[in-house]
Amino acid sequence: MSTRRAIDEIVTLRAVDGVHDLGGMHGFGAVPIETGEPLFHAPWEGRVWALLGAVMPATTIDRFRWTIEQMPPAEYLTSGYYARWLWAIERLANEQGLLTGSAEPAPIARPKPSSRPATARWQRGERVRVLNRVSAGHTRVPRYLRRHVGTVERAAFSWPPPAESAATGRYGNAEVVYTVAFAAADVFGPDHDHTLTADLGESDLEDSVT
Amino acid sequence: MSTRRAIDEIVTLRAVDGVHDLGGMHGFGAVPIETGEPLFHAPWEGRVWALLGAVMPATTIDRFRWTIEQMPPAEYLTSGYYARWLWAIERLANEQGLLTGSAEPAPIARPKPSSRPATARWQRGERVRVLNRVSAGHTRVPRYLRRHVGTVERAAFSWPPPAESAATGRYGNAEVVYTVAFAAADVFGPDHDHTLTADLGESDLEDSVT
Amino acid sequence: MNLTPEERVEILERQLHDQGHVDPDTIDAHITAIEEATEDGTGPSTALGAKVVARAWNDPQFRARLLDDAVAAVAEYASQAVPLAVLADTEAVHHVIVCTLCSCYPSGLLGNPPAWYKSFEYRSRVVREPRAVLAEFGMELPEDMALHVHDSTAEQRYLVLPMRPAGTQGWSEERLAALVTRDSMVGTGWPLSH
Amino acid sequence: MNLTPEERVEILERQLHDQGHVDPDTIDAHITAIEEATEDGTGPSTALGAKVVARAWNDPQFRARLLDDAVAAVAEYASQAVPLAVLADTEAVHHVIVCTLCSCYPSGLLGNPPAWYKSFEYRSRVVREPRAVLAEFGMELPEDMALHVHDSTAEQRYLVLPMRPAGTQGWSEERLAALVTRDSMVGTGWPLSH
Repeated sequence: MSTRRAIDEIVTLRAVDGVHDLGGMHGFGAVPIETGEPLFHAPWEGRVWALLGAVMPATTIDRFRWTIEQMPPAEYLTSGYYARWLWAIERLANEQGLLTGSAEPAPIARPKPSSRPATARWQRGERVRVLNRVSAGHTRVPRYLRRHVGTVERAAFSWPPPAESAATGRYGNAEVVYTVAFAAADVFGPDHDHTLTADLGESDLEDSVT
Repeated sequence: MSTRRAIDEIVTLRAVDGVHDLGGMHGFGAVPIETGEPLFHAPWEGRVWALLGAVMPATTIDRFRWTIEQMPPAEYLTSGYYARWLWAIERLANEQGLLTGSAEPAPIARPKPSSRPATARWQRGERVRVLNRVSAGHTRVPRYLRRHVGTVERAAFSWPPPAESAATGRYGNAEVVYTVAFAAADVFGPDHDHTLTADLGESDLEDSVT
Repeated sequence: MNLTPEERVEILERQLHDQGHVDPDTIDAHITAIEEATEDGTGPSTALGAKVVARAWNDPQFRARLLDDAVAAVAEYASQAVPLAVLADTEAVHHVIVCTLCSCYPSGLLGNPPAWYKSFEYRSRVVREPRAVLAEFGMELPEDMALHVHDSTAEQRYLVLPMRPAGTQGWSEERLAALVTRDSMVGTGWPLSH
Repeated sequence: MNLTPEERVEILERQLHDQGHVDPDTIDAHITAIEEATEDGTGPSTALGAKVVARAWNDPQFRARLLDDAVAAVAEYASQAVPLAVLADTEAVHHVIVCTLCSCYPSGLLGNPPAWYKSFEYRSRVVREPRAVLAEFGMELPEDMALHVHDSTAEQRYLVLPMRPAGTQGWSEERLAALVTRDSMVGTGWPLSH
């Protein structure tokens, strides 16, 4: 199956507006701040954490995230962090054939964190608009920033686009990722005075004409 | 307490981006189509339905909806329709003093469905943009249409704005409500060919300059 | 401490009764009344909606009034508490209704909505992938038929006026009404063919 | 049929073990190793992050390298699998980090994130009402201090470099490191005052 075909199939299955996209959502209460917090709250959490190592060699972190995002919304909101990991590890182990076969899938090649990109389409201070990429299958553009205009802070690094690596479980060609600043007043209304930044891939942005 | 003050307090409590705003959200499965469906699935559902009559005389439908929207997100997504009604009726009965006092709160005045508005700011065919009214306390602008440009189909009717009546439990002055059509391709991506319409108040719209 | 909804309704009803705000017999009577009205079409119900649709099929002047000012046109059948708009299907356009934010439904004409209409599944999906949702209802739209999805975001309710089935010339309103299903007035089904 | 997560992990681990993909002893060893590293700072942990911050407070050249290319600057402490950016607080700007879409955290430097960082409450609210959230952590920002909230939406992780507490001139890195709290490197707390 071609990469494009794989992405198309996943887009059909499920796209981007999931309940996991929590930024700016109302209805959640006080932050549960725990003092003297243990590393794991129960022994099984530690085992889930360790079992991630069984499925990660043959897939991407984006596919892991995307798999968690397939949880039914009510289940997502009623499951803890490691329960959500467990849900994804079960599915990744199954799709890699680990539950029924002893052959180890081949580890995939991974990108390395690089220095600043040598060339970039936008420079510091330029205005960019976030595209309405609503059919991306998996996206790292949070919904609260979609279609908003921000200012490039820097061309920060290069990395393979998450939509492709979520769809295929392999990393594709890197693109430039920009740190873009937004006025919270634009996004959440005039009574907000903070600045928001997000790291957004070149393919998620366009020139702003305003 | 002045109306403005009441709205401000509610805005502080909770605004508009709730999990109830489901349009376009992914992750929900096949529509549960039931044949030979009873009017109520359990006797208690019928009693909830009937008990709504105890709280509605002294409040607005918008405040009822807004109260349901205060449910914690996980509870909302794990509760059925009449369980969500029950949650709101309990709270409205309490705020109206019905649980601890025998005095009946005075019934409020209600708008009547009218004919087409005589005057309207926009006419059929004009392009309007949906405002990013993210601090409205309660809104009937679905999130998936926010900031999109649509075409006025008609100035449909006049009705008091829901933000105010949700905040105060009383109906304010009516405004013109427009039926606006949007291309699903704009909203949900180029592989969508249907048209979406929504009924949006004049205060939720602005001229589109595109 | 985690009470079931059933237990909570009991407590709520008892508290409201203790303060003199509700009378259990009146509650019972209300429930019985809506159950009967739903059954026999004496109140807002699918049968009432079907009567209005059948009349519009047979009576061009009523149809014109219904499309122009539905609240006034249906007043002789049931008075409406909120605005109402009737959407006429044609060979070129099919209409579907939804309420993504809660579950607004033309209950002033059709009675209480079915559970699927109030479901998270219908509310979330029909604005985004209406053809997939309609397929689940067994509907396949002709390729060249435009699809309009109406989100009931304000107080106006919508009723779909489906196309009159072929081969029903000369039929009485009563006979026609038997072809009008609830789903055909919401847009998730066609009328029965004769 | 509704298994607990605990039961499901057991089943999963048994299946993976049956096919030769995991060894329970290795799993045990991994868990013990991360617990020890967290405890004594031999691996990515709050202690390691504090060491980096303290060095930046005392060593202007290291600070400059850290802000310019954090991955290279911290390589002598821990090699990073993903990009890293360090955000320097000043009198004029305070930085806070979050990951609204999942729970990305500078774990290559700080170890596993605390539960609150992964909570729906923190993820949903801190981008919208950061001052209210910081108040829950006991932080009140000066009126004229700008607030920058960084959503870790891509693979780059963020670490906040807090301002050096007043009155710590001449302190050793070790002594300074004891003032650096986990929360001060995430932006939800200040360093301890001496």
